[in-house]
Amino acid sequence: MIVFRIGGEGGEGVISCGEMLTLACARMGNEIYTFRSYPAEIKGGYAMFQVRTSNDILLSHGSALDVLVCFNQEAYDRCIAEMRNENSVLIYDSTSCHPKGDFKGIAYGVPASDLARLEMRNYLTKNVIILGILSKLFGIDPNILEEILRQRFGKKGEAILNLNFQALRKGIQYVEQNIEKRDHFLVTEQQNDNRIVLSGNQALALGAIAAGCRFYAGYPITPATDIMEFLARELPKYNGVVIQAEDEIAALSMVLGASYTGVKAMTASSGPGISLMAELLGLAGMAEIPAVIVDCQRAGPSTGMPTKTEQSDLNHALYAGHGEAPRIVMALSSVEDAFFGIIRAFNYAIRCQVPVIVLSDQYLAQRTATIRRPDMSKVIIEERKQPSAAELEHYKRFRLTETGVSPMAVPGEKGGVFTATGIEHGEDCELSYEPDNHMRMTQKRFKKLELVLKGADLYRRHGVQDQEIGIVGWGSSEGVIREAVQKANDKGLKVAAFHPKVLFPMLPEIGVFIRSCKKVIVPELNFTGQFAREIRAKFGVDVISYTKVAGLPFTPDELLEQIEKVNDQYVSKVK
Amino acid sequence: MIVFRIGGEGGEGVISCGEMLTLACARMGNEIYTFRSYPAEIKGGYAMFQVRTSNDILLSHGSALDVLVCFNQEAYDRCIAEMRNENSVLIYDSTSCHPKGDFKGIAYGVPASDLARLEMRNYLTKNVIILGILSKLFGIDPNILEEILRQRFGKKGEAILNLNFQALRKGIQYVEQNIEKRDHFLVTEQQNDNRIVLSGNQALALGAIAAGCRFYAGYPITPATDIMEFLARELPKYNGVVIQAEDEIAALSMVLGASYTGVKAMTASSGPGISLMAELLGLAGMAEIPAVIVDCQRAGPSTGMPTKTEQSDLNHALYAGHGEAPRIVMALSSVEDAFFGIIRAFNYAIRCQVPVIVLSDQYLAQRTATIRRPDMSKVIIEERKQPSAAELEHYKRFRLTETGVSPMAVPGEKGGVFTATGIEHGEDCELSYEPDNHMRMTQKRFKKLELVLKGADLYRRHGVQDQEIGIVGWGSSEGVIREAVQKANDKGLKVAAFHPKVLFPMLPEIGVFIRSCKKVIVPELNFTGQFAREIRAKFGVDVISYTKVAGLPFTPDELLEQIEKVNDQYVSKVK
Amino acid sequence: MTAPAEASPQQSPKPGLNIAPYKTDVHPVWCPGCGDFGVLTCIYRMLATKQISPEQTVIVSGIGCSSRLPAYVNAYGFHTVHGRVLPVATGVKSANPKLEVLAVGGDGDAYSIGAGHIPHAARRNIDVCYIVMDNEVYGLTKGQGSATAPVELVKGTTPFGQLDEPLNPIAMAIAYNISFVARGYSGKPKELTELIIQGVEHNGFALVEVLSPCTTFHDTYKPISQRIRFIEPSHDPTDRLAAMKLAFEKDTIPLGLIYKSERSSFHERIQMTLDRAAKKGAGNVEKTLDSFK
Amino acid sequence: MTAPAEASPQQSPKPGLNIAPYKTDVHPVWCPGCGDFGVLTCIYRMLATKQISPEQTVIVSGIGCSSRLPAYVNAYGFHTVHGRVLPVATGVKSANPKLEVLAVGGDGDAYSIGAGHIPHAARRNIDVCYIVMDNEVYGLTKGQGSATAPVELVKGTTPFGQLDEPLNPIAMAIAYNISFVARGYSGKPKELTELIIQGVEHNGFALVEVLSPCTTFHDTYKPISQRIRFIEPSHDPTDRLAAMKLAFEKDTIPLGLIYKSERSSFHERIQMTLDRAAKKGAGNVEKTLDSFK
Ligand SMILES: Cc1ncc(C[n+]2csc(CCOP(=O)(O)OP(=O)(O)O)c2C)c(N)n1
Ligand SMILES: Cc1ncc(C[n+]2csc(CCOP(=O)(O)OP(=O)(O)O)c2C)c(N)n1
Ligand code: SF4
Ligand code: SF4
Ligand SMILES: [Mg+2]
Ligand SMILES: [Mg+2]
Repeated sequence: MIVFRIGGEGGEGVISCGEMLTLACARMGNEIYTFRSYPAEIKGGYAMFQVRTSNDILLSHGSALDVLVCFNQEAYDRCIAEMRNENSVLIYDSTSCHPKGDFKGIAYGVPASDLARLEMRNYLTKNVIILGILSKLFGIDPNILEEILRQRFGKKGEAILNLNFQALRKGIQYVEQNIEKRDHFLVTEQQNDNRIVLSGNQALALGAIAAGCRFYAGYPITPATDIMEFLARELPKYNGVVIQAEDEIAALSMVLGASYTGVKAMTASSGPGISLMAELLGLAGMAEIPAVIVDCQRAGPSTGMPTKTEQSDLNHALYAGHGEAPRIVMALSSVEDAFFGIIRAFNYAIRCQVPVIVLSDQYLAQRTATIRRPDMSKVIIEERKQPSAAELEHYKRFRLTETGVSPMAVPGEKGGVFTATGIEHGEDCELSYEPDNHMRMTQKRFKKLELVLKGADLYRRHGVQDQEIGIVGWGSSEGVIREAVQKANDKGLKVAAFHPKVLFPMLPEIGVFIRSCKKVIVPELNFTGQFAREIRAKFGVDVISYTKVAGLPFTPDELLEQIEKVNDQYVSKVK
Repeated sequence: MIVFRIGGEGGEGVISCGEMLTLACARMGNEIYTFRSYPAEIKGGYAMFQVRTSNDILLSHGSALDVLVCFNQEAYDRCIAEMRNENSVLIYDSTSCHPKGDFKGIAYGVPASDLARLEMRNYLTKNVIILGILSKLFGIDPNILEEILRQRFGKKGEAILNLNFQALRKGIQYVEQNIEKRDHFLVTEQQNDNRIVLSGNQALALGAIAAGCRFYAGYPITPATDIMEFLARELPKYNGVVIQAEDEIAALSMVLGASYTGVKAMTASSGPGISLMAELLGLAGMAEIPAVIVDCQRAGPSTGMPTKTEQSDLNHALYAGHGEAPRIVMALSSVEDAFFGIIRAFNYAIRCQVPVIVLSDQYLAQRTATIRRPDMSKVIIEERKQPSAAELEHYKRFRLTETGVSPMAVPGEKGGVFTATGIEHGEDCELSYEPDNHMRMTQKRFKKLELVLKGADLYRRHGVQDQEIGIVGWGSSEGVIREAVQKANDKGLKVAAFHPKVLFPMLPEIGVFIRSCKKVIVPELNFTGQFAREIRAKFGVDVISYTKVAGLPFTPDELLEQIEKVNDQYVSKVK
Repeated sequence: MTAPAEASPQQSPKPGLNIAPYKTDVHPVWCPGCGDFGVLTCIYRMLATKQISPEQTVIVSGIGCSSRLPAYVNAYGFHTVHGRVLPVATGVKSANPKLEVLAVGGDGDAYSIGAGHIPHAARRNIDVCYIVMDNEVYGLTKGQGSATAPVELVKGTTPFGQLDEPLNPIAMAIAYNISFVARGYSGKPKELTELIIQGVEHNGFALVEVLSPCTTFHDTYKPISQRIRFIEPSHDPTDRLAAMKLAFEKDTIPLGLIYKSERSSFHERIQMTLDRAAKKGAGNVEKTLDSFK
Repeated sequence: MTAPAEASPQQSPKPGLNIAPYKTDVHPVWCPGCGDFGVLTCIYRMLATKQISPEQTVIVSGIGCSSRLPAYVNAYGFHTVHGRVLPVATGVKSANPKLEVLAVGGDGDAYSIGAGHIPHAARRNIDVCYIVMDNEVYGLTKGQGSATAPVELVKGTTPFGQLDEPLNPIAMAIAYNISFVARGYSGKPKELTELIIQGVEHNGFALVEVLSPCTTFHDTYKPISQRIRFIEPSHDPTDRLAAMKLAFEKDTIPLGLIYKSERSSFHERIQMTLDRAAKKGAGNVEKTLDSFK
């Protein structure tokens, strides 16, 4: 297993260098897991790309670094403290970066800037030269890298492509002629069938198509835009419609309009856009229109830090919108779960006729990982409950039923004619301001949510069965938590994690799990401990809220440290 | 004490009849307390107006009816079950309403419709005829009523005014000639100085002016529009600006723009409009711009029931908006508190440089009550913390300080030049995506809220000191709760109420109170028990959530019943 | 010089036209004399004339007195939230182009809170007929002046007179290049019905701006009837500049078709995209999954 | 026929014009060659020419590459959220009319998410100069086509070509009766500075639509420089129809002042309201309280 990190200035090709390295490792049959952090501006600022590669399943981007590649001094200054140990490798652009005495590992200086500027006569080739250096040093197949370059630059013409090939070879040659390998890291070829490599956003978009989504409306916003861009390329091939709306209010309005006609429809955005949808969430709840709304969370309120990660939109997802309108809130935990989770989201939306808010985040949305190729034959796709011919004789759109769900006619259906409305109404859509009716209809709308609790895949559990310490996290931290739990278990700590995938309605299983632990930690990437508050309110049990609000994900070691602290403080003492 | 209710068809003058009756009782020196409920449409549907009048302080609109006036059959059918006892009086339009045998009290039939149509030759005079009938029957001074008619109709010309005078006399005559009074209800003249009569919305608007608000932007919406209409008349006299914005997003944007220049600014809306403001709440929090946002809550999500009351926007007020932006959430508890509460809201906004959301509701906004005339000499008005001359030498808008509050320069101030922004920033407004900075600034923004907890007037307490049962309600239910607690205390039950006026940040005193009770009831007009959930989460103590979601306020008797139930079930058993 | 009485909805429809199948048993909540009754009748007549089947029709609206209209027509309806009628209608029509989609609402819904959506519906040229019942006030919230209210109007929020210039919806529509722009009057139901029929038949976005007085808060029947005139047949509605000239007219209120242009509608262009995509091969989840190997 | 090089901001300002006091030490995050550099320089020059003091100036912006501009000018600034620059600027100017208020931002900010606010700023005639840096794309989110993007543009969200008709911001502005409507080009800084000066001096709402290419995602220097022309001096900007004709022009891109009309600005009309109210007596809380007795 190797954790690579590449750091440098935004716009210098740091991210694309990392992406190509990742793809090459994956194509050699390795598992990969990436993490990126970069500035919100188009040019300038510090950017970094981390890829962990292994022949074993990976759960997170890792804690400490094995190989650090510094495009400039800033990258060195920021990252050097995170090197794992004296076997760690530093590769630095000797033109622009000068390691200080404090680094104890193996360092290779390479004059990449000079090579690019003077020998290649094109500064932009620097990142490919470095790719060549990595290739030679760590045994990354140059043929695979050439293939990747071809896919990236082929469209830009022979000249550009050849320049890149030369840059790659320049890097390889440089190592051959100047560097004696002193470290032991090697990326090896693996036999690894039936695995695919994709980002969280790609997995989600693909899952949506698989779920039958045939309408998407959205408005560009980081870090959700890739979803729209992916669907804009793919959905039309499935006869699906993608509309770039004039804003997020229009986007969700269009989704509700499309869904009203019986089509599975989705929008995706990030904080600012999601905030604008608050009023329409209520309409969807009240008029009982299914909709899937993806929130790729980013850091901070308002514009905040658009390219950084955070889990601070949970409150809004749970409670935005005046009055009380039903919704389901889910959180995606991994790239694989992005695929299957979004399918469940569509199923819930259709089953309950409610909006489903799906929380992803920058960490998950933009990270790439190797996953099992999904087996479509095992995927269940639900369809809308439609009125029977008998029901259409005296059709009532909002008929009170046992489950709360009323069959939904779609335009074109004879006998099904009805007027959906956000005003309080009776079973037959008639406006009503009667106290009893309002009570009944509110109950009906919330009753439907119970149907979610009966499904499968509502949570995952990791770690020992006789836990003393429990971890209840949510969303994209699952891998990190799992890795920390494994490490803790290896150290003999009795720790287990319960990871809910549906956050609202709250799973009763969480209560059972919590009560089985001596102490429970709720790690989340926000300031106020949003999910911890929900758990306390729901189960009346106190939990330890462990938060971080730095725009970065947890690392397994951070979590492990927290587990050990809690163990020392509460559990080992108790014994 | 008399509880009058007038019921009939919307557009028939039910509400205006009630308003005139109310004003007359008040001008006779009586305390009054009203409640109205009417359809959202301009014409048609059931409307009702209730006024309780007394020579003693009133806490609610009452539970049972003493005098019921039915303009039509629907009013009778809906209300007759609420009559207090066999002394209660029914006045009904004998043309259109036919009491059934089930009514045991004193009934007076009056052919008001016929009198209007046939004798007055104008159906619209019906409500004034009924006013005349009430005048004669219950001793309401006809001179005062004439004065009120003059104020209402004077502008419409002599002819219309005279028609109304005639209608009033017609009603009086009818009683003189046809009815023998069999009941004992009389409205008597009282000596009652230094009292004023106004609605919740009027008190709020007046309080805002007193607080120094000089900018208002809003968009019409029931039941908040009166605030804008009042301010449109009054604020210009104070050199204040009122703008009717194109929507609520624009309204809050304008308020933030105005506040940025140093002017105290406010907007008011109801659910749908408040939902649209979610994104801007985050901007105000992030850029640290003071703003007062009034939410006159109405019933239901989406368009819901616009003219009915509910307390279901608390969740949204607490949590709307992606990311974590600080805010203060208050709830107004009475007409008097609307005046003083909005002044505190401005003080908090200015003190903490945050948005303050002030929750009112239809019940409070549109009810009229008699209150002590506010003593302006006792009112404290806070002003913005501005940078000193020394600070302006090296001014940093977001300087980290002990309290979190940084002095705020206003445009025009030399040396104060800064760029406010919703992007994460450092002390000197420089954009920053650094983990540490984000943490520090998030802490700063939330730290400021502690300044609220130090003020006065944060809560009120009612009932015995050695309580076993506690009531923690919020907002406009205070009077109802207080009346129920009084009744319970009179019956020997050890009940007390704690009524917080600030809901976020949560008052630690609530925890102290709760722990001093054997059992705590949290009554609120919503479905999910929103405040109860917050209390559970914050204090880890379970409470009984008592909810109602009918578009109507609680009545004292409803609450009393609940108190007795809890007493029987938990408290008396325990003894 | 039409008397206001003409606005009343009691006028009997064309002989032979059976509007009954398009009525519902929901009683309109509008005040007596409200212009919206007239518009409703014209919509019934359009449906009856064109024999559109109720289940193939969707009427989308926002919030306001006028936006209550869908419940009064026997057709699928979606009474949404304030200002979002056009994006919702865009979603409906794009998801199922076979439906006949009407959008209806008030001037507040259209030109205030919803103003941002009109240019985008125009640019897409969604095949929807949008009927705006313009009464120059916010009727449902009790008559505050809207963005089309005349200067010096005294209403609740403008006790000292509203002083801003009213918007010119027709000029805006032409500037947006809405491909069918007409003005009607609820007091001229015959002509209005004709305009609505044309608007529905038009392939693309049709705006029918209707003067529809609010008898309760701003009764404009008289001044309107004194100022209207029907556009002379010599007017060439495809001449955008001539249309703009009509839009700028101040003394009279020209009624009729003002501007019209022909171009592909949104769902047709969506189909173009689908056709282009189809050339890359039909969608297949298994294949797409494999592309990530 | 100007070469794209002219767009570079390095061009030295008028001799004698000292723009240094208006610069800040914040380094613009824009890409090399971005048109917004040129616009920034023109704003510096306008400020220097008019000698407006930094503390009396407020620059309000939305979100986008172009909306980062306020931080680069030594003046009060408010970098708000996407699309709300005009209502925020309305609040600033109405609350303190003594301030010189500029609004700036991109085409996405202005004509997509913010489109609903423009007609209302126009109708109020707020005394604000609004500079829209139109690059036909959403720069900051990596170059998706905006509502002014040309037909067939292939970008991230339109891989098969964007097929909708672009909006015509100048025609819209004239239809809104914005009282000063001009188009400039960041590659013609001398003329653009002049337009911005005029826009700032204009009493009322001034829209300066600036062609400001995005070198990274949609480099239009060449096609623009081939199509621009300066409006002939014979054009009468007070002739609304003539202005509209210029707006509809397709072959060339007319640069310069297109439309201008004189009427009272919003804060002047607010003052009228205050004056009318003053006749009812100055505000006095005690008296108002007593009126509720
Ligand atoms: C977001 C939002 N803001 C405000 C309202 C309150 N409201 C209801 S109807 C209406 C205006 C109606 O005016 P218009 O659209 O012209 O319709 P009309 O009643 O005149 O037919 C308003 C402001 C609302 N329902 N939603
Ligand atoms: C409500 C909201 N939606 C989306 C975004 C994401 N976003 C940031 S900038 C931008 C568009 C920028 O385009 P434009 O206004 O033309 O400015 P440019 O970058 O081209 O100068 C978008 C969509 C956002 N910040 N807020
Ligand atoms: S208030 Fe006006 S617009 Fe509304 S129904 Fe009555 S007349 Fe029509
Ligand atoms: S992305 Fe385009 S608009 Fe943004 S700074 Fe770069 S060149 Fe300018
Ligand atoms: Mg209207
Ligand atoms: Mg742009």
